[in-house]
Amino acid sequence: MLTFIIYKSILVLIVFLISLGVAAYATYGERKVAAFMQDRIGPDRAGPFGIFQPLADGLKMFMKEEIIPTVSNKFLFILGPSLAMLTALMAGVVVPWGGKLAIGDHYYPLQITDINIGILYVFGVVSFGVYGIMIGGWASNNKYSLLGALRASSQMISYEIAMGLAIVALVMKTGTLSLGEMVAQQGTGGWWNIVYQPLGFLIFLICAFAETNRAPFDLPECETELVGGYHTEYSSMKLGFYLFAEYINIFISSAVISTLYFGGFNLPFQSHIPLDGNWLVIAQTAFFFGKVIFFIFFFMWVRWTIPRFRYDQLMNLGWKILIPLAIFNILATGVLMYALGKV
Amino acid sequence: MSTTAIDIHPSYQPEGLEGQGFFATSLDKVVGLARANSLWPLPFATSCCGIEFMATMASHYDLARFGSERLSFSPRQADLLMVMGTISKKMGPILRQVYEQMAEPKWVLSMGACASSGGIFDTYSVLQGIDRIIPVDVYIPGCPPRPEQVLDGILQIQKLAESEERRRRESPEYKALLAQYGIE
Amino acid sequence: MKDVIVGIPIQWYIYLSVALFCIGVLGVLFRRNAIIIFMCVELMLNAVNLLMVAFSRYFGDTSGQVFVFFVMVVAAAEVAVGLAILMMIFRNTKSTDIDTLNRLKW
Amino acid sequence: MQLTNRKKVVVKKEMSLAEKLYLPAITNGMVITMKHFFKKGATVRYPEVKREISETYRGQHVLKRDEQGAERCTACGLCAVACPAEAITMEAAERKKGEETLYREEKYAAVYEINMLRCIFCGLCEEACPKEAIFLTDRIVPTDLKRGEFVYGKDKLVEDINHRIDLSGRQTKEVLEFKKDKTKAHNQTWADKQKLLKENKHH
Amino acid sequence: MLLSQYLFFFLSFVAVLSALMVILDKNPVHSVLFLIVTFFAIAGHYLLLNAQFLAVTHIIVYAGAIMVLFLYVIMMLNLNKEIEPHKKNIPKVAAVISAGVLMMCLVALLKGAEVQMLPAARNSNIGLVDSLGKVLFKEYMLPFEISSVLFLAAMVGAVFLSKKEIH
Amino acid sequence: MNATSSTYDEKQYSTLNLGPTHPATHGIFQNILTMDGEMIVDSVSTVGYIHRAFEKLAEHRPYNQITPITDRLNYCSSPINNMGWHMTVEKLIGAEIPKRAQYMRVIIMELSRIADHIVCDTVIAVDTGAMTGFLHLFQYREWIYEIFEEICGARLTTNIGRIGGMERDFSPKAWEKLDHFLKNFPTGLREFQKLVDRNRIFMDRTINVGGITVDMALDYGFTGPNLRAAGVDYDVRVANPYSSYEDFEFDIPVGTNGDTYDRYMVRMEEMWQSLRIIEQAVKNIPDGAYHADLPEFYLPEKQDVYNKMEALIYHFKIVMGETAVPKGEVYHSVEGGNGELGFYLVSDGGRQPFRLHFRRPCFIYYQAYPDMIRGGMLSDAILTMSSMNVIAGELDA
Amino acid sequence: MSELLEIVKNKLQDKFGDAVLASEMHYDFPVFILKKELVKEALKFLKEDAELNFHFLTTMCGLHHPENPAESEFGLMYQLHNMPKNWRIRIKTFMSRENLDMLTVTDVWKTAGWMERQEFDFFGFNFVGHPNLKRILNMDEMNYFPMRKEYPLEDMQRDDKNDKMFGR
Repeated sequence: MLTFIIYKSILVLIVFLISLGVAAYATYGERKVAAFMQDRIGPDRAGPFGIFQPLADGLKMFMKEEIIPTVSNKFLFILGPSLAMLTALMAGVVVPWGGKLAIGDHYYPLQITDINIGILYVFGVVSFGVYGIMIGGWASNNKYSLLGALRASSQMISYEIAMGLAIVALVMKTGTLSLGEMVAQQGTGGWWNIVYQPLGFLIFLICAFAETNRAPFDLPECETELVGGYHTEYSSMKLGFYLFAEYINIFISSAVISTLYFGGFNLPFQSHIPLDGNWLVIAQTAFFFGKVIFFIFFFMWVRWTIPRFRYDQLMNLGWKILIPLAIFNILATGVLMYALGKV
Repeated sequence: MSTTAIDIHPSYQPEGLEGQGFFATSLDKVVGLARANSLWPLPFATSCCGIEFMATMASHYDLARFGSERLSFSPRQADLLMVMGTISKKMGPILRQVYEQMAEPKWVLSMGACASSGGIFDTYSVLQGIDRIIPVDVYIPGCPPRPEQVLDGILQIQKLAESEERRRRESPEYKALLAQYGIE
Repeated sequence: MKDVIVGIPIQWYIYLSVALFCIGVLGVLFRRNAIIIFMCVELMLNAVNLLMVAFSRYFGDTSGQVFVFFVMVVAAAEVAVGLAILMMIFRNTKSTDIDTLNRLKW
Repeated sequence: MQLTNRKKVVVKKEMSLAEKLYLPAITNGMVITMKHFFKKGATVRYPEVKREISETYRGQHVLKRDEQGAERCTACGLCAVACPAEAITMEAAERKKGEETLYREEKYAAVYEINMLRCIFCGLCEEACPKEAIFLTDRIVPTDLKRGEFVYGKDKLVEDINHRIDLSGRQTKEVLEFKKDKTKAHNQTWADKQKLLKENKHH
Repeated sequence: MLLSQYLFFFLSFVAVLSALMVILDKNPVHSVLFLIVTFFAIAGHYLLLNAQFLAVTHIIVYAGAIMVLFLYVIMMLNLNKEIEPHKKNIPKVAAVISAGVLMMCLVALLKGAEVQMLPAARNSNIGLVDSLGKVLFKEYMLPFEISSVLFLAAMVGAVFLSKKEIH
Repeated sequence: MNATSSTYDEKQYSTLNLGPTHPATHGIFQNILTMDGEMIVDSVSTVGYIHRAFEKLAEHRPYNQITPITDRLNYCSSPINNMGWHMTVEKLIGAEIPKRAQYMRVIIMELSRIADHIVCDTVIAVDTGAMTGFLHLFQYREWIYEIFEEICGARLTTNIGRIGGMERDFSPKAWEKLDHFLKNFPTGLREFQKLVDRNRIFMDRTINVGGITVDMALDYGFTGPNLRAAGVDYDVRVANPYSSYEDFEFDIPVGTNGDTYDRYMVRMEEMWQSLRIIEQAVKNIPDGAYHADLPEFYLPEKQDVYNKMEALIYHFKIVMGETAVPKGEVYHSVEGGNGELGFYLVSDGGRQPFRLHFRRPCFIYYQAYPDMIRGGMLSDAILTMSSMNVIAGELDA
Repeated sequence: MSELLEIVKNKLQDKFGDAVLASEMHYDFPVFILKKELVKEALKFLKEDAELNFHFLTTMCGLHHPENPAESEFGLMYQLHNMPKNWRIRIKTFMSRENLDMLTVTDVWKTAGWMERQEFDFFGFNFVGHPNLKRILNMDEMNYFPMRKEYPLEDMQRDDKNDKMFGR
């Protein structure tokens, strides 16, 4: 029991630190990616190639004066970013980061917990994530913040539906809600889910962009319209929490996308690779992170390419295109499964 | 982090000698470095200099290299107020309000002749230099300055930020400076 | 974790639900802000839900949980319509005070 | 309203099916950004590497000396008059005996100040100068911390005798040709003039 | 005491306290937040009762959607303490008395009730997705489908209500 | 149009203060929007935040010192303003400018038109959220700066040309850089268009946003690309040709209903047309003098100043501003980056203009803004603003 | 262009009699000086007349001539444009310092709205009937009209200039 608790605590701590680290370096990555796409260099003066840039940003924000506007509700003002950070970090619990590591006689799975409704848990946490933005935007007592908060909430609620429907089709195919089982299926049962659910993947991906408030769905914070959106009034580390939460969300979304549709930690042609035991587990984890990093890059790539939607167009896309498509996807999946005799 | 406050003014402290003092100064240095490399500018661009600032942001000069490409249009999040272009008397109070809204530590960069002194616009409607309403740290001459000069200015601000003690903003000298401008 | 309910008699759940339900009732009577009243109704629904889940668990009958599921459906639908009505009322009366509603006309 | 026959409607607002689907355009855009990702950037790493500045660039002023090192400025005040920003102030003084190697003409500027914060670097002073004394150069004016530091006096403006500034790039071929001609009065320095005077006396 | 009992008391305490705060706090936004806390506590109870699916659905539906709607409306109408209508004391006292009486009645009624756990309860898997799903899509197929009609009606109604009249 | 927020019910509508330090207004003007949710019910504009008293200043400066002031009107395309002013004075004094100088002017003006439109079009893209294209195209603007720097010595506020011609001939380096630009710019522009033009998100954002009818546009005094976007092919370069524009072949791009997409596309096409004009000018530029023979107004060559008494006197006279300017009033307009940029000059024969009034296209058409955004959303308002290309220097003068 | 002068002059004289005080060519512009009271009528006529059709108000501006006799110290200039025919004319009118009232033309051209506000701001012309005659460029608190010749250009607060140098 004790080893179990220690092992789980260590795993939680590692996942927590990795989330923070990846998020921090995602900010650096974002700046570099943007710079390269724009024929620039990006940060290169803080340390070699500017790799200390995130540390500098973090320390600076940490040491900056805290301003809580006098008119705002102090408790809610602080609660907002905390909630954003909390919900961002929570979803990482059910993601399988790798196979089972053998130390001595024991096997230690690299997943904090594999609850049998894992995907629903992720979904629940995501649906809760909107509160951080809403409360922060409301407590700022600023019109721009409020507009950002309202936009964020309606956007996230709308896209959750399509996201859920996309997952339904996937669940129909896999027959399980557990992320661990889904990964296992993809490892042994041949193809990755992307092959069976290309449309579902596309819908899920688009919704993931919307849920993380990334371009082209970055309306809640778009600079040219709402100054900073919901975080306009925030300074110092509370702002840092919001910015961080966004990148953690990207990280977790990438991890979930890889898990659901790209075989999780499975290597392609795994059975032909002459690796076994812990080495295989390590290779798998590394490969999983490779996938995750690719998706983080993809998020940035899209952001620095295309313009953003307008509020009503975003709603149109969500309700009039994605939801019908997702329903169609469910139908098609059902029909195909029936026709192929899989039911 | 050092826990005990140093009674005398930090500038009297011999630099990095022993114990607490050493620790404090090296923390100062680290913080200074961090601040210097992460100056988020608030571009208060009103006219021609704003276009040159765009050029500074753009690929050829790339302000991002100095860690300053994240423009924060919200004064709360900015470290560096870049005043670019003519500030008329009508605009003055707004500029001042923006300055007051900024969180410490904050620096002000006055870019170009108009912002620094009024330039050719020695007219009834133009403020003859923003240093009449807010304290300015670095002036950049030119009308508009070349991007090189803007980068020089940023580098100078970085030097200021690096060498600044953490407690400077609480020091009576700093308060007196702000009081001169009637800012609390 | 399987025998988690062993130490908890079902009476406890009943009393808890009763307490929550009565708080809901109190809120409905106590407050005049229509939105808060609405929220209290949700609280009452939840008290009942809790009881149903408890019963379903203690009697080993799934139907109770299915009912909870339906209650959630009804609650969601109710909130959508109810809030829309509230919005309309607010647009017209500039108030969420239920006492302005007793005229049924404005 | 048709005013000319050169009218050309350039806008096409109907979208083709492919365009309606969002994805082709997005993919297209992503291909373009990816191309730039692997392209060499245009950035000049400024403090270390300096971008080439044109010889005609209008940067910091210089008060030229002639070949012998005498100041060319004669404090005529034309530059101050020509300055739209009114940034130039000067005080004239009479040259005393023995200062002939310092000042080229009988009058010189005892004080010559340019307020660099006022200056708009329009180059009108350079054009106005009849003595080729003031020039704008391709050096850029450094930034500074105090407003007072920007009033550049003669210490900063007058060319250092040991580090002459080459301005031939700013001058037209005709002027450069002309300056080689020592018989022209303007091109004679004080020393030349003395020599000529002596020669004349001898004759 | 067993761990489960500790959990029960903790969750119940949180639920009741925050439910009380819902009705006592003057600021509607605070009320909403307290209600969310209540719902989380109830979701905890569901987990305790091994109704995992319902617990997560509860969070998704209540905390993730319904309460967001409440918060959205409150933010949009810009309600805060000042707008809260003032109420006289007599109705308040009356409200407390009547609610107290109701509670007393219910407690008195249920006090004597004897409830026994049935043997089927040993099967703790009834709250899991597959068993629930089987019941839902076999015995309760028709109500399930009809509930979708209810949803549709509600949606149409909400849209119709909130749509402004076109002048 | 002039209703303030108080006339509306406080509860139903909220007011949003857009500016003067809002990122989309670039810190220069204020719009107080009355909003119903995200819909704009009404808007009131306040301008004058960088009013610099150009017209008064011009009454206190000699003619040749006004050129640097005009630089700061529409600072995205200073050379056009400079040229417009020079031509106004030349019209007043009746000067005949050599063909070569005129062609040089055309090249410079069209280059600065491209520079101006690059700023406007990329800023539209930035305001829709596409930042990358802005930085791609800005590199070409940097090349234009290099050309200007080679010609006159400054990048942005050029003070280029003199009354009577150009201050110096194009250097070989300038020609080289111009060639380089002409060769490479089409690729870059095409790439930007590929990135943005037909992207449905961009089209949805801009089509039928902030549209204006022809009648309204004329009523509000629109000129330039904004009027052409509405469908009127009015172009000062064609209607009243100046500086030999009649020698060049180019089309006048027009839009259909004056919305944001039209304005964007018209500017895009104008860049292509400008390229066409520059290519023709470079090909056909005649040899000859780069300035008119105007001893009373054009500064003599330096060597003459040293050598010839007459030149020295003229030099002093010109610098001191004591030249004999004829009395009279003259209006001259050029096609600026934003439309008809007019100079109404009243001379009393003195050192300075007696009265100089600038017809500033931005100032005149910006008042249509509340009408254009009414009924749209906040995002539309911002795009409309950036596509109108409101330049503060020109707006407030 | 001088035929344009004749055409417009004849039309105006037919319609308004002796309202046209003077007409002449200034460079390529026919310029008409009209009686102040009839300016608005004339402008409206010029816009609405089918043949003249001066549908576009290019610009307008105020003038201050301190050297003129008192009754014509201040002036206003309107510049009209007929795009299809490419005709441009200028209308001027003069008035005294005491009576700077002028009928607004905002109901004829919307574009006059801000132009008139600007001239009010600069010179103090009172455009009767203007929907929102407020200062536009300067601060509302300003208590003089800066473009009048008697007021100085400079800001008196500056301290880094030497007045001796610039003839002040």
